[in-house]
Amino acid sequence: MSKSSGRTFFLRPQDIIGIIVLAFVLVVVLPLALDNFRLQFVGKYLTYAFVALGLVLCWGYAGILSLGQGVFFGLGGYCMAMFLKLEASSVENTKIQTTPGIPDFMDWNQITALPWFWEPFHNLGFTALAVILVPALFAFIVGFAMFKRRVGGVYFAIITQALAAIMTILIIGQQGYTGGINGITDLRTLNGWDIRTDSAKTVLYFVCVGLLLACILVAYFVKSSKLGRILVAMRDKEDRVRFSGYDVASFKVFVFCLAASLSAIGGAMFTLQVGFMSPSFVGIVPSIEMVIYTAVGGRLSILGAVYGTLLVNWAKTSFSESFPELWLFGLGGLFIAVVLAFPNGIAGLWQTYVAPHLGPLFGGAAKRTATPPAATPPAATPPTPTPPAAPPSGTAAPAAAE
Amino acid sequence: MNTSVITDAMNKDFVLAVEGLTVSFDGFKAVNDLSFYVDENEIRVIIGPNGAGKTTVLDLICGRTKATTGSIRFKDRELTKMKEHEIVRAGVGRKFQNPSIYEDLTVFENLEISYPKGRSVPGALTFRRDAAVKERVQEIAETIFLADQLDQRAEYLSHGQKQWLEIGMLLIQDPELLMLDEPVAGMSVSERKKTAELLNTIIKNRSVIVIEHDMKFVEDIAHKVTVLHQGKILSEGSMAKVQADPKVIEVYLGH
Amino acid sequence: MFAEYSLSELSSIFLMQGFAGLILFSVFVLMALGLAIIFGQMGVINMAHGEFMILGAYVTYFTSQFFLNYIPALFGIYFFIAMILAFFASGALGMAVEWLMIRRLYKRPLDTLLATWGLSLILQQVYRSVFGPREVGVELPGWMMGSLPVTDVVEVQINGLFVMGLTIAITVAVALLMYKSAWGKQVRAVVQNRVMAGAVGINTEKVDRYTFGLGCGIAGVAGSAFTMIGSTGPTSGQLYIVDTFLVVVFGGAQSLLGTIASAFTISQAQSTLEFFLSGSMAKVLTLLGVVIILMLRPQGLFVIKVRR
Amino acid sequence: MSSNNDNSHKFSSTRRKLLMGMAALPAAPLLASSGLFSSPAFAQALATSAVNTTGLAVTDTDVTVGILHSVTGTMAISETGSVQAEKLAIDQINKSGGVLGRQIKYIQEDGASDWPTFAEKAKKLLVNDKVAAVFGCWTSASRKAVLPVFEQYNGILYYPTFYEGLEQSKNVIYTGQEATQQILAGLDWVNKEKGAKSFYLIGSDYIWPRTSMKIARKHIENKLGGKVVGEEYFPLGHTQFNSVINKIKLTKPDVIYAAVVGGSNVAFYKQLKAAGIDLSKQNLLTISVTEDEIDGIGGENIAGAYSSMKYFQSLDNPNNKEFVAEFKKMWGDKTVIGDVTQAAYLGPWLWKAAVEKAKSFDVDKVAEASVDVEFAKAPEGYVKIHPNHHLWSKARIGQAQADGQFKLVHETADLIEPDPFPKGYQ
Repeated sequence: MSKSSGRTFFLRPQDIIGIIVLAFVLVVVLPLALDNFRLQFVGKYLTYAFVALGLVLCWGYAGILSLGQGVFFGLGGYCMAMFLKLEASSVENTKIQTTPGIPDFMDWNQITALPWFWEPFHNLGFTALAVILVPALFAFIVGFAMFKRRVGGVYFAIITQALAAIMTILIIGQQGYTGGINGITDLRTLNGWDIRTDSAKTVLYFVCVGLLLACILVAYFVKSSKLGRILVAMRDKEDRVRFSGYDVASFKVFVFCLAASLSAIGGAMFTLQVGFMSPSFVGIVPSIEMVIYTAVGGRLSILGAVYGTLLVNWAKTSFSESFPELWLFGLGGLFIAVVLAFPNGIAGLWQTYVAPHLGPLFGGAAKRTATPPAATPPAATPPTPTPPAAPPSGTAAPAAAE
Repeated sequence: MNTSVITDAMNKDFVLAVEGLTVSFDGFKAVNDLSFYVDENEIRVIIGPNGAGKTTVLDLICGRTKATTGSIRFKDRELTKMKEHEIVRAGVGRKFQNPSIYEDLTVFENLEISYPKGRSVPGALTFRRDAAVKERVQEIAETIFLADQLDQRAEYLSHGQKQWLEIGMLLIQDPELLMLDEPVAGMSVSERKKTAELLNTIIKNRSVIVIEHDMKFVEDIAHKVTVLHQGKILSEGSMAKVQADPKVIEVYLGH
Repeated sequence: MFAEYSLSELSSIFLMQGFAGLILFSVFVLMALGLAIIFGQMGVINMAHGEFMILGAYVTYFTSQFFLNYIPALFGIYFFIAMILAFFASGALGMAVEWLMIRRLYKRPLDTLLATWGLSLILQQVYRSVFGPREVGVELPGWMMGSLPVTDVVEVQINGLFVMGLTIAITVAVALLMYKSAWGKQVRAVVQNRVMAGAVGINTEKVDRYTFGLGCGIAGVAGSAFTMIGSTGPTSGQLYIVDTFLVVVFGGAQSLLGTIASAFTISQAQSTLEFFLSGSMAKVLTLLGVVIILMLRPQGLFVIKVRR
Repeated sequence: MSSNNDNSHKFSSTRRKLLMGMAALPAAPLLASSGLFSSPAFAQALATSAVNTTGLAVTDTDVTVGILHSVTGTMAISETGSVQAEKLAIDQINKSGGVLGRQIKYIQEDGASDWPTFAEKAKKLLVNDKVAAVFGCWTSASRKAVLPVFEQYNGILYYPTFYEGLEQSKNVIYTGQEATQQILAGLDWVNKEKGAKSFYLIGSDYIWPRTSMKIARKHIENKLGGKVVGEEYFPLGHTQFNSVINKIKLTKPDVIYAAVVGGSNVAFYKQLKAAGIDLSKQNLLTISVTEDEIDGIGGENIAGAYSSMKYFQSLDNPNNKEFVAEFKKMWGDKTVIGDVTQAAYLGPWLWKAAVEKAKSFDVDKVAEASVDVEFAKAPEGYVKIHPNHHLWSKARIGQAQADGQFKLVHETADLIEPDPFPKGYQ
């Protein structure tokens, strides 16, 4: 009874250590070790980590694989871009246009008045809310329609993929309202603060880290709440959960919306740090790539998602600087390797090979070894054949990397 | 059974009233115009050859399968119109034929999830593992002989223990109607004995529907037995009466 | 929009438009057939389906080059040989992929999706490194280009007829194979109960490998046929993937008939919408329609057994 | 930024891909005969501290530039030619003595057909590698993505593609045509020569075709008194054109005016041909097909169509003959050269001219000196940079031949002034 009775706070000791280590790496180590230029890259990568975080909850815990997370990343990014674009399109900045005061791409498309749905984005508060709520609302509509009718697994993946395709075509096709394939570019200031300077980018990096840590805490809270256990239970035996009196669909809708909002926050931070937003994030390819960040980090590990994102992107950048032709081989190989050989990603490797040696150092790890021997899965066994790929270590797995 | 004999007034005395229930899959009537009634605190055993529609009846009651026609009334509430989780919340518990537990979670967590609180999304987020929860889990764990295994991941339990765990998950909900689908199937002799003992303690103060093949076991627990054959009731009554029924003998023993 | 045209013009146009819809239908069936076998029968989500098609297209290109350079006299018939080669090339690659990768993933359908996506990236880069980043132009025998004039306005595309004929031939062949041959029975047995199938002496591993190979081989033939109407380049396979999956899923995945019906519905919708609306909006509306129908009526369309 | 001038030394020893052109070979005949820019003697006199006051990667012996194109992803199809042309130009410049006596080294980065990657790589080239100039980008979207980077870190970009206009930056030299340069002369020609009055506009659905069609429509309706009988856009990558072909048959336009790109292009022409539309009878004028595209479409499928460009590989002038020969020598006999490839080739040469005019590598000075810089040896003929940083150039109409080449059928008498913000066309 020792463990089950000792949980009053939602973070276990090893979680706290993991978060502190991550915070230390992001706040102290990386800013000191990297020059400003590389640090800005890290800031950009971290925005993808928000998506990966959402996928851990949605895919890893609840077993819902969405191939349309780019849509939410994009929606969040576009909301932020609309605000910034309006600020950049003041009447004096745009006086050479036929209609001054509206974004340049609208003017090129013979639009003479700001469309109604752009109007509220003059307001930063509304924009911040929209970043979180618009994607969540969209996810709610999609999720509600599909989960209520028990569409799941492969079908959900394919339909979300189709949604990503539709969204891309729409954004590109409605260029008068969206900036088309070029996206919304040339963003300059946030409430008068120039976001293009190096000092601003540094500040934004730390804001991004702060938000990410906050979102990690939210993810931990959800994961360690009863809801987190219900998600795992649902992935395993959906019917049993239903016949324990739970409305399974509403839990799925919740976690899908949460993942959407997390992605959208990432998208908004991306727009702020990189200075533009374009439909190339919304499509199928980026959406699937974001899944691989999660898979590499460990689909069940919240902190693993962050490390996985950083690792893949770092590899992508350095690989493509040296051997651009080989990068696709690397990325493709990564997909296959992570599925065939390391279904639990970095977190799984950590747990199998590193954590056992750290046992005495961590209170939590030591406690785990105190569980009956039968509870410790044999090291490095292939995953049990329970779809969708429930790993042998299950909920215990994330503990290690964290 | 002739449904017209039963009046609405009489319904109130029954915990469960199934009337004129029919379900067809692509024209095949798995359950055909079925009617039966379960009293308060009654233990009803449904027997019948394979394919008689036993499991389908349970599926219909708990909402897993939707009836084509007919009604299922539980304490005067129409179940055919309700969703699965609403039926559970109304007080109907169901154990599946194969042990259906959460292998990735510990025994404690398995029972905790079944604890009938925090069943909505916000409820689950704010659910706290307070003393009452722990006490109740401990109590149930002792009943199902798993008090020592609370921190064990469920996938490492034996088959019999998994069956007990699932029964425990139902008990913690304290349902008024408990439906068990072959609770002793695949068990060793000693496990079977222990299970019979378990069932005898848990069937108090609730109605129970059990599907079982093991006649010895049925004889031990049944108040009343319903024999299903080809989706219809072949015979109903006490074990002795059913065993004497020539129709039953014919179905079971052949011509 | 039709006020200014004469009745005969209009009827001709509608005739041709119907024909265009039929071509699109054939194209969809060809695209989806291989995937329907792999996805419907095996539960594997093959995201590299487009790359298997493009392999067929490259095989066709090299066959045409070979005939042009060495036996120009027989250039007129090279296409048939190319299609057979394409079938075997893509099929062999498919069997190799099944052996190396897919067979370890049958119990994890979502993971096949990720692994085959990785495979598609690798194949794209292989094509780019080996065949060059530019598109290649596949030269067709003269008789396959152009059209047969029926009336002054109505003309029937020869390659359209060819694609239709090919589609019918392959569909019939697949149907016979799956529903009439002993091998087809084995495949269906494995799909329904692989343990039992194994117990009665069916070599399930071999059945899996050949089924996957067959699906990929058909993709190769489709790719070969599409050199008549589309582009051949390292990334051309990506152009087809979303449409293909939607056709298969919309059809209910398991039955061949479902795939054909769904291809018919989607192609007719798209072709009609394209005629009345602009191309982009037609595409959006078609996709959206399919998605909404899938959301509203999954139970009717999702009669499928994924292998468990 | 934490990086400083030392970077230029640090990276040059570590860069894996840094390639140096062959320096000591005799100058190419093209340059020996020109004598225009090859004046190494005076360059030697200029100290590095004098020609490089902003910490660019310039040493006493060499100068580093960046090449930023997609070598992977869907755009690699189109951008390969540009990379080849830029490398050829750099090679030739090095053989002729370099720029201000310095050999050009290049760092090539892959934009991977992904706009954010372009921005990331542009930043790396400017901030990390301190390159003196960047030759790169192909699509408008990639240019839009890198533009803020170039403006912020004050780099200079030579952009080769014909594009929609509506842009002008101190930090970009546009060596391709803006929309009016490409479109108007072509429409005038087809109106005059073929008596075309009705046009069917069809394009891929993104900003360049839409802006181009907008300009075309205004010109057709307001200047030529013609009429547009249909206007259609298809998603990028669309492969089914039978319905629109039927519409074309129904409306019987004098001219099909096409701006379809990428994989769609191939499908469009193959299906046109299959539908029995004979391009020797039906006029088709395109602004999106160069020799590169014909490679994928197949010459026999597009023979007869007209293309409105500023350069064709078949141009009959001495500059071009030398250029084509050199290009094929470097990249193989089978390579074809399209309009954009030629425009990309101009980039390094125009940069060299501007640097030598400014006697400095400083971006501000180069940008300023670029105005009115001319390049008489351009394969397309004489070109000159306009104060708006676009090129004065001619417009030409070529007719596609079955062998994949174009036959020149018309060229404007004078250079056309670039006008990225055309009045009356917005």
